[in-house]
Amino acid sequence: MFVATALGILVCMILAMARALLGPTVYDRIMAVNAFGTKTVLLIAVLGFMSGRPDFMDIALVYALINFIGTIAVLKFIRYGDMGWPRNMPDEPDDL
Amino acid sequence: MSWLIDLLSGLALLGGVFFVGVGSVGLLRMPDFYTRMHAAGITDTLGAGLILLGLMFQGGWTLITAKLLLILIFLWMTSPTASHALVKAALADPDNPQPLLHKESPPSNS
Amino acid sequence: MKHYSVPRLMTKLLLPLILLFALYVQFHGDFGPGGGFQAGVIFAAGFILHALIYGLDQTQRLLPPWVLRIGVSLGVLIYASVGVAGMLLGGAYLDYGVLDSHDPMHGQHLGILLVELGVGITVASVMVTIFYSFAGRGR
Amino acid sequence: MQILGLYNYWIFIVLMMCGFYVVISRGNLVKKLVGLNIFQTSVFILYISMGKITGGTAPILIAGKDVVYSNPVPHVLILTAIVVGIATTSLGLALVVRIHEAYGTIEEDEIHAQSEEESL
Amino acid sequence: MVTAVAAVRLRDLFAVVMLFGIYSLVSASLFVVMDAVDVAFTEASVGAGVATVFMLGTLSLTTHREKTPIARKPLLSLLVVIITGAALMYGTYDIPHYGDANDPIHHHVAPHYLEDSMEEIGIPNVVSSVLASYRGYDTLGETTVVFTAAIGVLILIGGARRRSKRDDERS
Repeated sequence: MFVATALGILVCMILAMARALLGPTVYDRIMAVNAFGTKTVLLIAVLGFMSGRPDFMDIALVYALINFIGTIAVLKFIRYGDMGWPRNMPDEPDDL
Repeated sequence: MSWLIDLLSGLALLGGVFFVGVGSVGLLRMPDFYTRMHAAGITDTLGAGLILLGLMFQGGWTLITAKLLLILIFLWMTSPTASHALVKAALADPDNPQPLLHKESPPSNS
Repeated sequence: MKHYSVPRLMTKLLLPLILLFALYVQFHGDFGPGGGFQAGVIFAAGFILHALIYGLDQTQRLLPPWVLRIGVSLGVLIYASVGVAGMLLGGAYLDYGVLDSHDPMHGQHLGILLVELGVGITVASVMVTIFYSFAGRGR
Repeated sequence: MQILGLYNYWIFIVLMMCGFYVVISRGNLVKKLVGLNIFQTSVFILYISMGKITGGTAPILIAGKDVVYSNPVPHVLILTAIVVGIATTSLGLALVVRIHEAYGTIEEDEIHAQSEEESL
Repeated sequence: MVTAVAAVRLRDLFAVVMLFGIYSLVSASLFVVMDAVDVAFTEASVGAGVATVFMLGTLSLTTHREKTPIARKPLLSLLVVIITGAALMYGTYDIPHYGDANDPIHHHVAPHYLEDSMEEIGIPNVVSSVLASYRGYDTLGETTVVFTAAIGVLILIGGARRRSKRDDERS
């Protein structure tokens, strides 16, 4: 059962990777990377159960958090081209 | 009792894989960015939820289930936020093609 | 500022959880996967998230660069001084068994805890320092 | 069977060659660093795959059970190597930033051209 | 694995960095499969998050298009790479098989660590005990390397320009 689930998720990961490679715009790629990260979280959780040592959920937890940080960093970079926003400018366009 | 738990978790895992698969196919096949975003949402909510639910059935009332619940909460908190930020960034970008809705329907009705 | 509210709120909710989780990884490293290196990176990632959402100035107000410079050296200092303490108590350098005169196993526990703490402090401070350098350079 | 048992080394070699190719053939400094990272990760995979024992489990001891554990020593080496790797990579990135400030480009050829012009 | 091959082909450095994130995720799941939980943990937290952020920081300070479209001497490089790969592959025929429990590396110090860790150190995670206790010098050295890297980054790009800008504003 776990094996079937893991295989299914693997196939889906390949699909998401194809989108990340093809993606015409940058946003497509970001979205694919994000979806890929979510699937990796699921895969790690299933793998933990598959190997009979399910106390390794910490890794999946870390993935879920770090993936979010990575996505936000990429978006921020695209939007402002700079990591240090907001600078001390009052009229910065501030809708992300 | 054991077979019931196995059955439930098997069903949940199957459903989860189905939804993840639908989301992935949608991610690959949908015509433009915004519709793809819609497909990716399925993976994040229903797919992840069902798979983690199936694993929770197997975990029983232990620390593992608590951690799975935490993963689920984190996923449900972070992925809509990321999607929100992503769509806002995409909409604000003039180089990016705008959604089809704006081109086809007159802007008067909304 | 008001259009930016969803990521802001989420960061506000997530940041304590990330830092708490980093501490859990740090001190639970004896029993499960984890330890100083991982915890340091996760801790730093929390602050990087804060800096990304709220801006570098806010984060530097929260965690000034001089704290980091102390932290970078403090971690290595803790590590090395644990070794020196073992030497003073009559063992070899970095021999934790002598830290507790009654039970060598407790000494080992204490030594590993302190050493991991030193590693964690150093790694977290180094990562945030590097991030500050890259982010502060652009202005 | 004799040959199939070695597939993990082949994966590692293919990855390593990808990284190597990027490092020697591309002129862009950031890309060179990415290639170096791929190279590095391939070495990580080599070490970890050497430490794996078939049927083994992660080296976190379970009290009272008799199971085979994988070899912990490569794990320790790689664990520290990853963190050191990111630290040194960021040092390299900092150098790239300085080079960009000094020369205004991060392409190797243009940097060579500029320094030749200066030396003439 | 495919990601790496693809990552080297793309010209937009930005996409390269993101693909590198995916590559890191894949290799981390590979580490989980190979029982290296701690390593997977580190790779997950470092590779996907912090490395991406640092690379993006560099890109934001420089430029994110690669200018030379193709390799300068692709054939020569490819030849060198293929020869090296073939030599390495020839070398693998003497290496023990994947997952073989009779490898020499499993019989040197590892059994000692695995069997005596519980009595000598008293913590169940062998990776932690080897890291901090048996190989303490090693880890001290690694920590010092990280420390030195931070000092190097600070010297290279730490805040110097900001101070001069502030001076400009003052004057």
